[in-house]
Amino acid sequence: MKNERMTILRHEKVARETHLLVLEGNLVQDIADPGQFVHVKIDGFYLRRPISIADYDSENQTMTLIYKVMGDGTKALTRFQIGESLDVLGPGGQGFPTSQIHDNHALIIGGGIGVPPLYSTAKRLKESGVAVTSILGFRSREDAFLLDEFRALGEVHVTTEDGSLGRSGRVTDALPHVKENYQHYLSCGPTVMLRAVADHIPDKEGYLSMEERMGCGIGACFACVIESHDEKGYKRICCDGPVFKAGEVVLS
Amino acid sequence: MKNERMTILRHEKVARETHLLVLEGNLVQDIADPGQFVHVKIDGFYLRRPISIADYDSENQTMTLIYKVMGDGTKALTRFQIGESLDVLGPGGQGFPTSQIHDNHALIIGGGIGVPPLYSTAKRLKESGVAVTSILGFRSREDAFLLDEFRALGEVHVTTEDGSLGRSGRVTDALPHVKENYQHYLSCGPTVMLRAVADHIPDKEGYLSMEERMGCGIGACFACVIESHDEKGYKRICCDGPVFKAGEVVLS
Amino acid sequence: MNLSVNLPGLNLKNPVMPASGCFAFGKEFAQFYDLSTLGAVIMKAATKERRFGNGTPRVAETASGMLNAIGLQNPGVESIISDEIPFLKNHHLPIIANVAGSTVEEYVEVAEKISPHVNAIELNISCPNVKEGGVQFGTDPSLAKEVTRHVVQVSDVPVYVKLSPNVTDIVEMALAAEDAGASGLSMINTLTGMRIDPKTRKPVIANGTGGLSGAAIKPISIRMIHQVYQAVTIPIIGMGGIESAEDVLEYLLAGASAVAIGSANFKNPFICKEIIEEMPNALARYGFSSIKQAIGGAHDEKVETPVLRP
Amino acid sequence: MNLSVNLPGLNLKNPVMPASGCFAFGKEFAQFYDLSTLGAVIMKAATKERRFGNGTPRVAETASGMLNAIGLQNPGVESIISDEIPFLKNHHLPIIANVAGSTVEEYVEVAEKISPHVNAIELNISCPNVKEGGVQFGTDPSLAKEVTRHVVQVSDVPVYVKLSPNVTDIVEMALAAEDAGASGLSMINTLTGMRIDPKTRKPVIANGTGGLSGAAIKPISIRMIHQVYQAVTIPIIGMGGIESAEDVLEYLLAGASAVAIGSANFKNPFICKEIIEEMPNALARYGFSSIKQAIGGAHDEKVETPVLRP
Ligand SMILES: Cc1cc2nc3c(=O)[nH]c(=O)nc-3n(C[C@H](O)[C@H](O)[C@H](O)COP(=O)(O)OP(=O)(O)OC[C@H]3O[C@@H](n4cnc5c(N)ncnc54)[C@H](O)[C@@H]3O)c2cc1C
Ligand SMILES: Cc1cc2nc3c(=O)[nH]c(=O)nc-3n(C[C@H](O)[C@H](O)[C@H](O)COP(=O)(O)OP(=O)(O)OC[C@H]3O[C@@H](n4cnc5c(N)ncnc54)[C@H](O)[C@@H]3O)c2cc1C
Ligand SMILES: Cc1cc2nc3c(=O)[nH]c(=O)nc-3n(C[C@H](O)[C@H](O)[C@H](O)COP(=O)(O)O)c2cc1C
Ligand SMILES: Cc1cc2nc3c(=O)[nH]c(=O)nc-3n(C[C@H](O)[C@H](O)[C@H](O)COP(=O)(O)O)c2cc1C
Ligand code: FES
Ligand code: FES
Repeated sequence: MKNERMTILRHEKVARETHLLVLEGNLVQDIADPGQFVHVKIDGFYLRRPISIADYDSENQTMTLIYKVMGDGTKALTRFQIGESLDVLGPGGQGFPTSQIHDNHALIIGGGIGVPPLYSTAKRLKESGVAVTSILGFRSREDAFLLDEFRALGEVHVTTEDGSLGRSGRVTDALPHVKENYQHYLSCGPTVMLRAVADHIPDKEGYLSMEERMGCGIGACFACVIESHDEKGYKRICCDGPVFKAGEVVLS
Repeated sequence: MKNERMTILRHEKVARETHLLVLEGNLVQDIADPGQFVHVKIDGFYLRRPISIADYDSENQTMTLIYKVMGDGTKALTRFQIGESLDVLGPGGQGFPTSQIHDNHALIIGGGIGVPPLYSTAKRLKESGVAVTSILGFRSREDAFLLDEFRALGEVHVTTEDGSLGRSGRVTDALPHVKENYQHYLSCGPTVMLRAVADHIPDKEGYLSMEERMGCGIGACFACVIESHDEKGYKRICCDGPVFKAGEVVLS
Repeated sequence: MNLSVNLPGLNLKNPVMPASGCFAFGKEFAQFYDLSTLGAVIMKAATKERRFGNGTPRVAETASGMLNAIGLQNPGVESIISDEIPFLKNHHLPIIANVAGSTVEEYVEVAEKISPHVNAIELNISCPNVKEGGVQFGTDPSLAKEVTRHVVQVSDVPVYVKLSPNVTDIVEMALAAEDAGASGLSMINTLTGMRIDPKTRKPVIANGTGGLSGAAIKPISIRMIHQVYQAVTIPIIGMGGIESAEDVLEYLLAGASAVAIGSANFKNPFICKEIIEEMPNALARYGFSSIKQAIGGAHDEKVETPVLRP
Repeated sequence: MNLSVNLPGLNLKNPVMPASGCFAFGKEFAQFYDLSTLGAVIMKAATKERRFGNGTPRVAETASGMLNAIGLQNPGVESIISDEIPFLKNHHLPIIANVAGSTVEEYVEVAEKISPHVNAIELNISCPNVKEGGVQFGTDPSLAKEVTRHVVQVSDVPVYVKLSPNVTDIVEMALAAEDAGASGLSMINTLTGMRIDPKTRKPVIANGTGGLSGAAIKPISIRMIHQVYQAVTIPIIGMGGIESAEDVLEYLLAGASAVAIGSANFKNPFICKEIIEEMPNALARYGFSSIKQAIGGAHDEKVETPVLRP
């Protein structure tokens, strides 16, 4: 893990209150798996903000973050300009183990701001010969992003809660319409969504990316624990996760 | 008094750790006298910073501040760029009453970062037909600024503590070399200097500009009081001053 | 949107007022906006005789806050009645007098003199910045009870006791004030702090210690109000670090019925007015249709049917 | 420049160590720099059995600070001795064990077990985040005295009592610890605070309240250390909001003999190392030629000849 000032190469709005940020720096070389995250320091805020790595290019040392304005910190982040730099700590945690997935077919299920880390995940899977079907759920048409990018990788089912784009409803409403030829599913989104997904697909192996408020982001403060089914009884989302096997942790 | 975001038109270094800032905005119209100050908000700092108005141009709505880096706030101020804006409250306080001075000759005595407000003071005096002699004291040659500007207004005596420019010593060491044809003196600088000046020139009327740590800067919090010789017993530097008649307040 | 709140002695058209000591007697702020915009005004502390306060420097900056040790400088209760209150009366808004003293007798005398001229008294038993400033009354429940009882007796108007946060058990202090007949509480005064300047190797503030205020102390104040709300039945005026309408909402949810804004007036002289103007939006954004609905809303037992207080 | 300080049980090559609970047992930070750079290390709290801690969220952001309510999650004293201390021992630096408990018996048992493996004990009688977490010991001087006395009796190494700032009279607590045989004090633990989320209308932290740390609390800690330094003769390890070498200097001047850095490790994982490297410059800039010269330097009576402590 590194702590580095990374230069902003791109910074633009891609959907309602949703911004794409391309950063350049050495720590990109340390990214092991898609689904890892970085911990971003924003001037004037005491705690860092965890943001998933949406895409990365080790050769050019660039990575893409996609974030939604949820509060004062992410709002302040929107004001940073191309050419300025950001204090970034990372890459953190365990991502989706794409290199261990050797299926014919995998299912991606992303909800809202859980979609970004699944993009590089889908890319890596496709690169290693795994066909990818994606279900992407958003609140509304204006919140949707990365659709074309996902379509370039395989079949895409879009759901929106208000029906303004794709199927009306939630990601689980698209499940019946997806061929069951996948062996693994990989999902990221709000915990309620992850629970619904895990309940709907009890018979397949799945990987879930979890969220919790963080202090250190490196495993030292025990802010981000989640109950687990093993003997130890807990996992730290920032370093044991954020990606866990479905069934490994308690989705309460 | 106004609270306004003023645009930065110029921002440059003029001496060691000393910067000149030209701001544009409506509140310039409210400036009544040279020697008034503005209260500048700097992002990330809880209290505003009082800075004297060094010069102002009501027609073009611009004013000049000259400040020295003394701590974290003024250091952060140096990072503001031309075209950016600053939250400024002012103009505050009572300046040098130049319009009431109808002498043939006045003496200006400025020390270090006390020099700036005396510049517009000297200018106003000259404009209204008062000849001006100035004594300007600095620590060293690298700390000196505004010398040519003062020279354009009249005779200038420079002192430096290390003798690297002008006379070696303090402003009071230059006093014996100044003709005693002035009726008023106007002075700004550290309190020790002001006391020395007042002690050296007991028989002339003088105006002294004082400093104290401020809370509100508008007269409401009583942070900036100084003992006075009147019945009330105190003055607030931010609104009754910063300029006082010599003898009006206690220079402890 | 209904912003009004009625508290003992105080019919507030909105719950926002400047905090004591941060607004003097209003004159300086009247140049920025019409004071009648305010829900009420809390005046600077009044003592029996005029006081000159502490030496300077009296303020120091801290992370997200400031220290002050003004030392209760004020012109004395009689001058306040004759020279300051008439100006405020012109603005037709409830006036709260902040009453301070060194002895029970002084408190009583000040309260007795000033209460006929104001709508409520804020009993300042919590000023940490003067040796004889009443802080002992603010940290000892039996002394708090005693001074409150005496002041309540002589006062023509409801008495709000201003609590010090520099105590182990804030609930005990609140109950002491309630028991002694306080009509309300005002929470919190400043936390005692210090800054040392490595250049001079001395405390920055001449008095040594000063009172910490500003955003830095908000979590402490919110916690104390949340605790006290569950223990007392009298209303609370909340303060400490308020800088936005959302901050006001946080105080209401914790259990305050109205709020006061102190040091933020120094950053932004328009802050009280701006927050009052933003309140309707902020309430609507979080699904409230009045101030009263939000009061105490963070209390589990009250989520369904917010208890309106008073 | 001589950065060394010798305290009971602790020969420190420099006065900077990570604070308890903010550095776990060192492993995570060892990826960033060589831990032997540190003056010492204070481990996360140890209890008798393993504890799972509080529900999440456990942290919340505040102005210039944060709240936490981890709830003393730890693997239990035996696991700490067998699985964690050996790693730290490899780095040849003094190790301080933070000892917590719900009863005097638990404190004693933990101290007895862990003391042979460490250089000093930090007796945590001040964790505000667990119902049975010892905070009652930290706010009642007679309980503080009792638990300290018992722990001192069984401990093989010097005991530093970690004081809670949530008290009316910090000097009384410090004297109680000193009387009971503490070799030093550790000041301060967190201040109890709360944040409420207007969206959920609930406290942000699952536990309701949490402990406030960070730059926001520094003035309170400095004030308390300044007070306590005058009253006791045992050394103080200072902490609360340290983020720079100048902050360390402020603590030394107030009366701390060494310092611990907590939440700032989360902002900048290199903070302890960077501050240690900056210390010589910072001392020189303000005219000091050693750490010892600065200790207590803000005390009037000691400006001429700084009393070296211990
Ligand atoms: C592993 C991980 C990956 C994430 N990836 C992304 C991403 O790719 N894109 C994206 O938009 N968001 C992502 N999030 C959520 C993102 O961290 C929060 O939306 C963000 O921290 C909110 O900050 P704020 O200042 O706008 O909100 P505020 O509410 O002002 O934040 C206050 C505090 O709460 C924390 N916080 C608030 N919401 C969350 C949350 N949902 N999760 C964790 N901490 C939170 C903040 O970090 C901060 O410490 C991720 C979270 C985690 C844990
Ligand atoms: C009426 C008046 C006019 C001034 N005019 C000028 C000027 O024209 N040019 C200039 O360079 N300086 C001027 N000063 C001094 C200037 O305000 C301080 O140097 C500045 O506030 C230091 O801020 P800082 O953040 O760099 O220092 P820090 O030490 O970090 O400041 C900490 C706090 O102390 C206050 N403070 C520190 N030093 C002073 C001081 N000398 N006077 C008042 N408050 C102080 C700061 O405002 C801040 O609140 C003036 C001061 C006053 C009172
Ligand atoms: C400069 C200053 C002066 C104050 N004077 C008084 C006072 O005279 N009486 C009083 O009860 N409180 C006084 N206070 C405390 C405030 O009224 C308020 O309780 C405290 O500052 C917390 O609010 P804030 O964080 O919004 O400033 C003063 C505070 C400041 C900053
Ligand atoms: C996340 C977190 C966990 C903590 N855990 C402990 C602990 O286990 N034992 C303890 O004595 N103090 C604990 N503390 C308090 C710190 O050791 C320290 O006293 C306090 O945070 C003030 O220092 P700071 O402002 O530098 O963080 C914890 C603090 C934080 C932020
Ligand atoms: S955030 Fe600190 S352990 Fe995960
Ligand atoms: S700074 Fe507030 S009265 Fe002068």
